[in-house]
Amino acid sequence: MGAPSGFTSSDKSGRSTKPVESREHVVIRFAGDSGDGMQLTGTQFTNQSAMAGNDIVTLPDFPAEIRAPAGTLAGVSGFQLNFSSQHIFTPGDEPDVLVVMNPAAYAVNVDDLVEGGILIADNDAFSKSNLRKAGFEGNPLEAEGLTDRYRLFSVPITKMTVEALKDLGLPQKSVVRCKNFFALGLCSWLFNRPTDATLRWIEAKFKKPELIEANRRAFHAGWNYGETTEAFAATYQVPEADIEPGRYTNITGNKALAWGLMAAAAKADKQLFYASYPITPASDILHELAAHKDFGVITFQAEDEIAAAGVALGASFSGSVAVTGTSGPGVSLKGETLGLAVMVELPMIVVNVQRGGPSTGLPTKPEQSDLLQALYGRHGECPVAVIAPSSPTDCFDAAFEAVRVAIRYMTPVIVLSDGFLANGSRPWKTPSFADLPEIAAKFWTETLGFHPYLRDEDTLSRPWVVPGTPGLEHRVGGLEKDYNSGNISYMPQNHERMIRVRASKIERIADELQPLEVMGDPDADTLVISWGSTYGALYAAVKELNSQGQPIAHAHLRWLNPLPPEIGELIARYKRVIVAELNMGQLVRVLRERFLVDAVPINRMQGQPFKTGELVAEIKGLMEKRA
Amino acid sequence: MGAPSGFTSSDKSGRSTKPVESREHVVIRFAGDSGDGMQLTGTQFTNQSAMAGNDIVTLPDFPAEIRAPAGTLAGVSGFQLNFSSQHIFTPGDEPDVLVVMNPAAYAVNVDDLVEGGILIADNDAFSKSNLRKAGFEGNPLEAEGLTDRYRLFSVPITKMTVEALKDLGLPQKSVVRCKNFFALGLCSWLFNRPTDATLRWIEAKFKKPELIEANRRAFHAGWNYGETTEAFAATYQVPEADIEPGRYTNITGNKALAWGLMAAAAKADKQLFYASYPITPASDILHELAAHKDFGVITFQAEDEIAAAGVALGASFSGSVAVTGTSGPGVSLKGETLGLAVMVELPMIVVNVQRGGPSTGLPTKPEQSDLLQALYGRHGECPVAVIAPSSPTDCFDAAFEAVRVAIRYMTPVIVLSDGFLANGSRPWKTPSFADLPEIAAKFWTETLGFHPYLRDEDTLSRPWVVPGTPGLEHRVGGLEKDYNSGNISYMPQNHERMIRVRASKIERIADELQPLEVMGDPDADTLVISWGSTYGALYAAVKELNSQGQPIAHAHLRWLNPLPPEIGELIARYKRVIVAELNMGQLVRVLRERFLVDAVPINRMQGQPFKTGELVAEIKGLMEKRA
Amino acid sequence: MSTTAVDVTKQTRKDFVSDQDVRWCPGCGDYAILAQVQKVMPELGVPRENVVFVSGIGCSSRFPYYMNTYGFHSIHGRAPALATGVKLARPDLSVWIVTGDGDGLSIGGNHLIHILRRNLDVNILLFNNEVYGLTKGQYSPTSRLGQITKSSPMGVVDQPFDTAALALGAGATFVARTIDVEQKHLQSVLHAAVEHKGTSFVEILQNCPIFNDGVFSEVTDDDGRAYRQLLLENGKPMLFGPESDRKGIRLSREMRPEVVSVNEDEGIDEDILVHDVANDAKSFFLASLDWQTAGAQPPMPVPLGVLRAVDRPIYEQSVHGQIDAARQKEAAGDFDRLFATGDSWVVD
Amino acid sequence: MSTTAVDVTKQTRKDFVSDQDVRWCPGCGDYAILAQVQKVMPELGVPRENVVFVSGIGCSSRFPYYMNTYGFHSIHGRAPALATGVKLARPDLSVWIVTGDGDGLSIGGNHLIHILRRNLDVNILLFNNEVYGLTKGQYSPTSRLGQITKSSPMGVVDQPFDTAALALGAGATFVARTIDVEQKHLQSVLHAAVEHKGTSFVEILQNCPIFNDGVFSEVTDDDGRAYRQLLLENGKPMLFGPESDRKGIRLSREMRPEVVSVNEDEGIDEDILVHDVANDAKSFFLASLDWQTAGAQPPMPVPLGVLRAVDRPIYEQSVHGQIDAARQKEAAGDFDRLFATGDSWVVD
Ligand SMILES: Cc1ncc(C[n+]2csc(CCOP(=O)(O)OP(=O)(O)O)c2C)c(N)n1
Ligand SMILES: Cc1ncc(C[n+]2csc(CCOP(=O)(O)OP(=O)(O)O)c2C)c(N)n1
Ligand code: SF4
Ligand code: SF4
Ligand SMILES: [Mg+2]
Ligand SMILES: [Mg+2]
Repeated sequence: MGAPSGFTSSDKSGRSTKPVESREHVVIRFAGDSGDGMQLTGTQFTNQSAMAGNDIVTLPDFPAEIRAPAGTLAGVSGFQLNFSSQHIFTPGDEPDVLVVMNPAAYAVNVDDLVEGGILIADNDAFSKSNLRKAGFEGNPLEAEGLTDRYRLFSVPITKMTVEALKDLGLPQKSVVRCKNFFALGLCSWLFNRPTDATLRWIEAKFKKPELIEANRRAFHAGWNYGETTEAFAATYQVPEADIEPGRYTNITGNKALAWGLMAAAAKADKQLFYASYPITPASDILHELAAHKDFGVITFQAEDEIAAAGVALGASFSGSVAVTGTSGPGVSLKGETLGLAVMVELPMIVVNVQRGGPSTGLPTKPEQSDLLQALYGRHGECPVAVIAPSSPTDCFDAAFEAVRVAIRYMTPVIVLSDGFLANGSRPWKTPSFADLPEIAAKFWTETLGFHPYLRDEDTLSRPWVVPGTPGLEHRVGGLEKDYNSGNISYMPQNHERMIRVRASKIERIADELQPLEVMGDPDADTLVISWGSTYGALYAAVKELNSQGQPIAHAHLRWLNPLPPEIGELIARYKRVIVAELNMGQLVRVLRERFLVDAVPINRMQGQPFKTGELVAEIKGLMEKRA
Repeated sequence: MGAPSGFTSSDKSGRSTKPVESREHVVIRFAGDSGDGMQLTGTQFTNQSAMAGNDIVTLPDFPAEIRAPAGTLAGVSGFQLNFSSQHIFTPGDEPDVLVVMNPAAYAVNVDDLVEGGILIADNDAFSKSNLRKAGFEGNPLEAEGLTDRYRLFSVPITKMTVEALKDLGLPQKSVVRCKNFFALGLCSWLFNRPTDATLRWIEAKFKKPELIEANRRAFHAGWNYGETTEAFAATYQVPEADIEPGRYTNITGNKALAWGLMAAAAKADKQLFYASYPITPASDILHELAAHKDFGVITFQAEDEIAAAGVALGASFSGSVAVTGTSGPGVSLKGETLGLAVMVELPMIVVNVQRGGPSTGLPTKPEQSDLLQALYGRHGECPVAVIAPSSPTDCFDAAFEAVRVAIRYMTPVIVLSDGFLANGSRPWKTPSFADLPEIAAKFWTETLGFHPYLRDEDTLSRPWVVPGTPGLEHRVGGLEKDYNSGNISYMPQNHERMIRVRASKIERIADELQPLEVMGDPDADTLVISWGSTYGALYAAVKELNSQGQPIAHAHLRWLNPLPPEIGELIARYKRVIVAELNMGQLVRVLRERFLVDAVPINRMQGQPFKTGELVAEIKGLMEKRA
Repeated sequence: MSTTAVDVTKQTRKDFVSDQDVRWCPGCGDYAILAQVQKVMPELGVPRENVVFVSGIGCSSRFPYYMNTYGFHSIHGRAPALATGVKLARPDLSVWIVTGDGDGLSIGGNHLIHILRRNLDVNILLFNNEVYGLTKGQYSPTSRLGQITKSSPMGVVDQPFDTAALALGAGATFVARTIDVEQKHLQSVLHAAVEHKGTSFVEILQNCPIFNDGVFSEVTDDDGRAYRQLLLENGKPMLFGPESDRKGIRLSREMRPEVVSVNEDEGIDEDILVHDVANDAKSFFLASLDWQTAGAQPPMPVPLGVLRAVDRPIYEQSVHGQIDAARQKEAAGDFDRLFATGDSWVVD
Repeated sequence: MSTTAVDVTKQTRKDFVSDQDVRWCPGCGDYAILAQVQKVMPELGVPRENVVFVSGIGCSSRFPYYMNTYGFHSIHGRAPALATGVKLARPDLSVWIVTGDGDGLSIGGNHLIHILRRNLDVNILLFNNEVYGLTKGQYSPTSRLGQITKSSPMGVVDQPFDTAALALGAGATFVARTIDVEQKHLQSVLHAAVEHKGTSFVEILQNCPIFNDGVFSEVTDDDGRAYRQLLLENGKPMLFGPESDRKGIRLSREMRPEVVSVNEDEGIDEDILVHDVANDAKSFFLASLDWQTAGAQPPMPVPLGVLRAVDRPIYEQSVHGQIDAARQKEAAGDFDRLFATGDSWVVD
């Protein structure tokens, strides 16, 4: 008989009665087949942890295939969460706890588990055929030495799930699908997570009552298994972190970016127009915005990336806050249109959620290798502004700022996110809309002395004139324009003048950037520079190094073009400058060229974020080498 | 009655009987309406000069419109030629002789004429309506002071042409069209050019006998006008230059490039496959190659630049020497496909005949602003080899070398030409085909131990295996591949390894580059660096500076990626390094970054090549400033 | 000074003539088209500030500069994309796309077929001169087999597109064809295009005297006008030929076109096809008439006028319709509510 | 060791199965297609080393990895371009393009229509699942109006392409349609495609159980098979429906499709259209049958099989023909003569 749903602990309240050990932080990774629902499990566990008051950082990791054959190494999907009572900045280097739902997940992930870490495995899934698919001869759970290295909990998850659900009359396939909730229940128990939200979520998510009941039962069964059996002697507790009061929501970078665009358009009192062609890992921005038609957002799924850029530019000409989002391959296609946007000087945002390149590369993995393309990837002298968010939540602010700058300077702005930010999540202290700054964005209507390339003295930007404005009919286009009339001009000096004025316009943005913050040891002789998503890992590494007494400071660049004006002087103050990036060294080139500083790179191109430990070691190595 | 054709000089031989003054070199510019045949006139005059034994450099200058309304400034077309008894390297800064066929041509060009220069004008064309179209109130030929500045020859060219042809029964339109041959005849007389070739050319070029006769008569009429009237007191002679013996032909950069590709493919014993989409100023390469089907050349006019690149890459997979040619906007579209070529490691040549950018920019004018795009204009770490020819004739050698390197290293190679090289011409000492080096290009057929990413130890290149080879069936593609098997791989370390190996492959090309030649003063403390088409202007400027006693040396970079290995050391030897480019400073960024040298830029973005005089002045200025 | 609106009813041709010098070659067919468009504009009753001309690159694509309206001379092939953005963001504007056979059918082919299927309410004028003019005479996707051009010295071997068939195949709701030199017809087609709600696709056969002179003379010279123009009228039989030698088109049992002589006084045979702009099969049939193959006997006439006109939902209306519907939702547009969605929690 | 050729006559299905793990979702229609293609391959009599599969990006575009032939998994939408290069450089190869409704009709639409008009002798298999599979479920250019997907939460408003109509409009010489689950039919269509000289365009309706499950069940479930499949055979009347309830298609006076009951024993009415793969008007007519609009009465059947097959010059033959002709010229291929052309002169 299947177990009814409900907790077995004495008070039936979902609180364990077993002894509790306290931990500062825990890194847990759920891994299974793409069909096993690991992303969902991870997300739920994350929400529970956030609500428990921990600081959290997540790192989902998908395969490139939708659903590679079940049980194969290629089909393994993972989700890692770091939850802590301290402020944290990375999803953690290595999991303390690893949950594997099949042998392939074991094979791909086990080497990452810290020695002495907890390994929970669904031993039902370690069947002969699954073992073969994962390339095992025997059952690795039974391998010699395994229990010396890890604290193994070999749990018959499938069997117990089936058992718990057996009288519900569901097809076997649906029953087995619930096993991730068993795992979630077990982990919820193990880490004393609040369970109400999950139970509420199950009710909201599943439409059919029997599925609600099934998942609820599986969840309870997992929880009860921990509480009842003697396999686990104790539970763990990660105390609440000291977090600024406020309302929080756990948000991925893509969602934050979408919301940032929406909020900025609203604050500029303009229509948000998002034109895009689906591509991993940027598509979720399209999905998120498409779901917000109630905010007046127009989303347009174009026939390709070139069209998306063209449609956005047309919408900008018509007065919308126009955005086109994509990933690397799409940016390689948008170059020509971006050049046109530079020439016609219209505001436009290009979001590049970077992934592993070149070419199709590693489509689901993060990388920072599109920076030089953002700066130089078009024919002609073709400068655009470039900003890179530093965390999932900063995606909101960076998007907001990109819109502001694009309008104020009448220029395209590239936002360089990446797959790690896009899918990773952080708790976001939700602002009140009223408190967000206004964005000045008035269309030009003055006919006196008008021409389309009249320039604002401060910003050098030209006026934003939209069709429908009487008396200001004019033509824009990709041919060079006369500085004084906006007509086509092939005159030699005029061309040079226009090239220089377009460049100066971008440089002027620097005047209003937030001052660069220098973190870490104030007496440092070494400066580590990061940009984009590596902020967290670098921050954590420098903190660690400082705590080890290393004299290191840290600066993070959010704007890549223009650079903050003080960066040159700042760099000059240090004996050593290190630039860490997930590429072959791109920002480091820019800094070396601009400031003739012998900055040295730390590079990683493995489709993964930096690990703090690696960074610590590598920075130390450089300090010794260049002492 | 119209004049019969024939020369009026006493010996009827086309040799003048008037006094002859000798000149070291002459810069002449023909300018008129797009419909006036100025390119043809210039080309013929050039050929005459080459055959007269002079060294020559040309600079055609077209409007962007096919044929803007007759008589307007926008419709002016020009052709400048420098012919000399010395070795020359530029088309000359300012014309010594200016021929203008209408007021618009006068307006656009007259300021360039050197003081005291010869100005020949078709005064019949200075009608009221033409003057108005060119923006004149009165007739500038009659303006006060003009004859003080220039030696004006105001000639009724149209009227005399009409007169000479009047009994031929041709329609008025055809008659008037012949006036450029009058001008050519006059100039041929004035500079004692050999006339036979022109007369032969007229016969070959025109099909209808009456047109042959008409142009012949116009030519003679012009010649005779000079000889007979008293307008001209003397003729000029530019003696033969001391030119290496051999057979020469006057060749434009585009033609030389096309021939270089053809010769290279033949030397590699492969089919040349050129896929392109027309674009100024690259289209002539397509036209030239399309005309050589007798060499087995396949040309494919694609539906767009993306298709052209894709077709080329497909042809390369099939074993052709595959080339795709375009200009800036087209390169901005080819980025993604180029990335695929990098990933699949197939040989491919991308020719970029640079023009003024960004966007549509100045489509008929040269610029060097696509260098950084060539280096960095693709997503991901995506290195390709980059070579830039230094003169129209070097286009042959650079194309040849690009093919060799592409095959040897199994890599895309970008050839950066520009509009100046493309249309400009130089005498080319024609090689014997037999003397050109062979290009080793064997397809791989060995099955033992084969996988598609097996690497050659020396070059790191993978094997070129073409379909049809039994036993070597394999798949390539844009996803990251395993170093050891060539299968798709998402493994972290493998990705980094592959990125590094692709980069090393390009770096290895440096091992076999020709040593860098240092020209100019051997004891110099200042080094001027040039690349691409600016070679000639820089060479001439440094020569001039040296002759003025300035301690300056000159190095020219032909390969931009990789850089020649000795460049770093070389640069370190100088107190000052100056990099002159037709852009905002792109190579200078690369050198500053790579070698941390405080190289300073000289930039010009005016849609024109450097002028030697400007360079001399600017370099001197920098020497003083940084003394 | 504030902006001043033009009185729509008083707009004249001149109001649509810009101050830019027209830079086409003498004798170019584009002049005639420009003149007709400028003539038709005031009749639309749209103030010129609400009109936008969007083009790509090519001789034809210079068009916007000469219209005293808003204009965007974009990049090669992308005008339909730009125009989609303009129109979708501002459905109140009258949006016109001007393109060429190279711009619209070669590099821009994809954007063209996609805008046609989406059916935005815009007008597309494709100037078909069967050559690349601006780049000085290479063959285009409409150049005929065997045509000698700079890039096809031994003759074109690429089968040309039939522009109308391509548009119909893409699902265009309005497809028409006219000729630069037929001023009246051109005007009437422009009017029909404007009246159509949805994407109006108009192919204009245009002479390029410099690189493809006389390519349409077979249907525009005196003989051609008389014998080779099939002037389509909705609901009317498909007749052509001079008064003295009228002919009609009928369908054979095998569904092939047949040309037969007709004596209008004696009444028109039932078999003669009656044009129906809303009948897919007829539109496709007309598009498949091969009027270009040299020497076909009897030579087929070129169908001119509206080949197809059907009603279908208009894209921008559907898009804005969904937005309007969504805005009826409770808390629509409330950011504070949005930020609090999902599993939010409070730290105090 | 030198390379070894396979004995063509002895090739079996297995020779075409590569060593790569097939990575589609369980139940994906792509498996069935792969199996049929691998089955048909040995029957072509082409040694597998002379076969090249070229694809773009998408689930469907993974296809080449699973074929033990040469293969190129290129970039999104560009397979027709790559394949054109492969085939034009080496006309002796058997070249196959595998693409999806997104890859082939969205980003790759332009290359597709251009390869179709050029008519290279290659085979195109377009797997139409009416959705973007690989990117996890956005709508595609063939998704139906109203379809709810991740990017169309309130329903698709973009009119879908009719794939066959688009191909016909582009001038395709061979257009066919089949279904993943109809193994025999799929095989026969593959055979017909191979036999056709010129570009063969085959649309394969394919189920994506993950993101668009059952989209074709209306024509593949038991009822659908019986009532909704119009199996085309050249020279045969257009009939469908179960034995007990046969129907035929005829053209009304207004040239509109009509479905009528047929009793085959009593002889088939003259009016019933007879399929003719070489008749443009009929092919277009078939392509314009609207079988997808839900709830049409009577529902139209889906035309399956070869809609069009006509002969036209083959692109690569024309290209190489010109080259061969040029090579007959005196001094063809003589570089020294080439270098001396134009106005060359000798300095001595
Ligand atoms: C990306 C890009 N590729 C190529 C070109 C060169 N180009 C400009 S116009 C044109 C063809 C124009 O042909 P068409 O559209 O028929 O216009 P026409 O000049 O005949 O009116 C080409 C190939 C360009 N400007 N941009
Ligand atoms: C340039 C570029 N843009 C976008 C993508 C993302 N992408 C990959 S496949 C695909 C759509 C595939 O749809 P379809 O061709 O129908 O194939 P299916 O997966 O349905 O078989 C998209 C949008 C990409 N890889 N490259
Ligand atoms: S080249 Fe042809 S199409 Fe272009 S402007 Fe001249 S005549 Fe007109
Ligand atoms: S997502 Fe759909 S099309 Fe792609 S492999 Fe899975 S089932 Fe097949
Ligand atoms: Mg054209
Ligand atoms: Mg699909």
